[in-house]
Amino acid sequence: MNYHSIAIAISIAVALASADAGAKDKSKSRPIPATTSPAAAEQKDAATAEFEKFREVMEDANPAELFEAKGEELWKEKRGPKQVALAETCDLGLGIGVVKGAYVQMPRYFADAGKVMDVERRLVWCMVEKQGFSAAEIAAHPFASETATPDQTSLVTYVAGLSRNMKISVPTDDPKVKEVYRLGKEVFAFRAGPYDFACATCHGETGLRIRMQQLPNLARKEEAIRSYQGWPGYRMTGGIMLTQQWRMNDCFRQQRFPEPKYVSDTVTALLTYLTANANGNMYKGPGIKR
Amino acid sequence: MDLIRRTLLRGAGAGGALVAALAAGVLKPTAVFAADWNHGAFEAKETAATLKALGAGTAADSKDLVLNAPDIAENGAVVPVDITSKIPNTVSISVLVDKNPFPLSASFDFAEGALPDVSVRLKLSQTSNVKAVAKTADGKFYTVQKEVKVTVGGCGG
Amino acid sequence: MNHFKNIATLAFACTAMILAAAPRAEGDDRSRAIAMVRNDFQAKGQAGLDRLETDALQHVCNKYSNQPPQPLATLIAADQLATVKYPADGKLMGDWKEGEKIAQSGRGFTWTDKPGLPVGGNCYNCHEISPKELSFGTLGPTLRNIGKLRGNGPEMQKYVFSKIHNAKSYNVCSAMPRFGHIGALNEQQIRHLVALLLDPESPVNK
Amino acid sequence: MADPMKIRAQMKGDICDIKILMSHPMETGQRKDSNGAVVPAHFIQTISIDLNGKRVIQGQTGTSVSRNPVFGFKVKGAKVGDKITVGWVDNKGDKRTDEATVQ
Repeated sequence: MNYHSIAIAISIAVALASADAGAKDKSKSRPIPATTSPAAAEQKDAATAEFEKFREVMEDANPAELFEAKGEELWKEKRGPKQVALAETCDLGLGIGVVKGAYVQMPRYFADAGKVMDVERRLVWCMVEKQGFSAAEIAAHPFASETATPDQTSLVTYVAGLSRNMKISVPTDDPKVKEVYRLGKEVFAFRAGPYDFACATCHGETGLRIRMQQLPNLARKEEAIRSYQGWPGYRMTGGIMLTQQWRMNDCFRQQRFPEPKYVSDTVTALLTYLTANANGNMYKGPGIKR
Repeated sequence: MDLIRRTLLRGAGAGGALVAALAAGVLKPTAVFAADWNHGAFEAKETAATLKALGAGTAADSKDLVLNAPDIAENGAVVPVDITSKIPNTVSISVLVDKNPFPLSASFDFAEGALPDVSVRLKLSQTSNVKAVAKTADGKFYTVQKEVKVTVGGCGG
Repeated sequence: MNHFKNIATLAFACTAMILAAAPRAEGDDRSRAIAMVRNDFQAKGQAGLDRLETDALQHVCNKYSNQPPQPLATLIAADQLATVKYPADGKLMGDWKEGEKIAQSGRGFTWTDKPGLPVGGNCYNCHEISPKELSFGTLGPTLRNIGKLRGNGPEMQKYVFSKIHNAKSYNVCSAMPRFGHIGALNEQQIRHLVALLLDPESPVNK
Repeated sequence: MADPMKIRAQMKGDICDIKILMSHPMETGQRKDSNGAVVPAHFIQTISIDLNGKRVIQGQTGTSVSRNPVFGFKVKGAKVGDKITVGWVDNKGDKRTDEATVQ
């Protein structure tokens, strides 16, 4: 940089410093979507209503229950190199072996691990630390495919099922959780990659859609529940059981980011932010997804 | 005629060896049901051929056969379909998806006590008519159909 | 490109000075979060870790929560517009039918996509375009009748071409990707999309 | 061995409402895996429902029944405490039988 441009930089910086304070109050510069043609809007609403009507029918008998049953078996069985049961060794935050209500009170801080952990991360931690499974082997096949469902997916589904109809209450009074929440908020807003996308690009405003799919504004309490409700979810496409860890992973894929490492700090931070935003809402249990 | 006997007779149509095996006590009844799977109907590639294989070539439209399915399916992989027959003496209900590679999805026989009412979830490869066919004890067939649209997914991928 | 680098450096310089002058509490969380992200990701398929390195524009949008101060925004927008390469033959309109196909596809650039071109324009994910496609998103404004409403003369063609090539030329922190700038869509594909939007024969304007 | 079914049999008035969830891939034989190889057809072909040991419903299914099938039936003449037995057999000869008590 030559002398001349430094001089310009300084003068601009001075101008910016005064402009900076006012910048935050300005409404977003993105143009407001014009109203869509009435015929198209009507069609959309009919479709959405139809989806919702039949979603109820399908939730009445959800194949997710099959995975809850499998997860219960895995929780109670003595397994792994150390041949111990998670039910006898694993603390999900409410005491060893206590499952009821644990799901809606996570992510939370675990002193034994020195980390804030979401449910899946905690279960994997227990499988590794208590049962002696290999973390690398678990991370090699983290999510369900059309040929196999990882044990931790069924375990998450079981644990989630035992928080059905309970209120989401991430312990945000805990300073450790608060700190991770703030980091998650920043991860949510971070734009990068070839398309300049952040989570917030699609999930930071209310009332928008990608194709026919309604996008929740996950920064708003009323809508944040939608990142939580229905997970873990039985996904109709492929007929497989998927967790929130998977959801975050696949969002980053569509964001054109590289892949978040399985059960990493970043994913926990994001889940802490999203779940705490949904605090106070009622969780309905494992769901069904498109 | 009870279900087991009907099954046996149809099994005999598919191959007398089966009946012989059963008579000899080699096979348990459950194994007979598996062998009883109606190859002709399930492997037919067009609705007309399927109906023929079911013996339902001349099925008449009926308002007493109620088929409940979405106008637009959220996902073609799982389309909930519910069929109720108000036709007296309904003994079986079959469900077909016209545009699937093999139209016949499922077929149910009801014995004394069971209501002719079934719900099932189907795969639709594309927008298609879904058809229900009911059979009565006197061998008559009735049908009803409904179009189910299959939509495009999100994110184009 | 030299020009771009200068401005980018300038932007960084400004940013640094403002930070020094008025440190904000969230700035610390932001840099910690970004450091955490860079530590927690792994390359997969075509999606390398280099994708987490922000360029000058991304850096500014992140820094200012997508609302950079006006003088800086104006500077960067002009800089982005300068990166737009128009076709040498001056022909900006292609075949709207091809444009429709490109608009429909949302493929490309994820770790499960095959590397290389062509990738989709993702247009219907966010915009209403042809009245025949009812499955459209609303993240962006409707483009229905855009040619009819705003004309299809050379200036409009140039505007649409540049907007698709580099959306940040007009709105620095726009949610829309810089399709031409990053090499997602080539010249010919952008021409087809211009035709989809502006050609009087395109269903968009019917 | 195949995973257990989930069976729910509930009296609603004088009708017993039966919901059955089965764990099965229901492969069509038309799908290709990630390597482009065709995944062989693997699907349930017959199902049976018995009330207190007496067959009340028998079904046949093809490849277009969804993965992890869900069925709903209605039976008259059942009462709380009765036994519902459900069985399935697939095209490879795998089978599974599970029971539930009417609630």
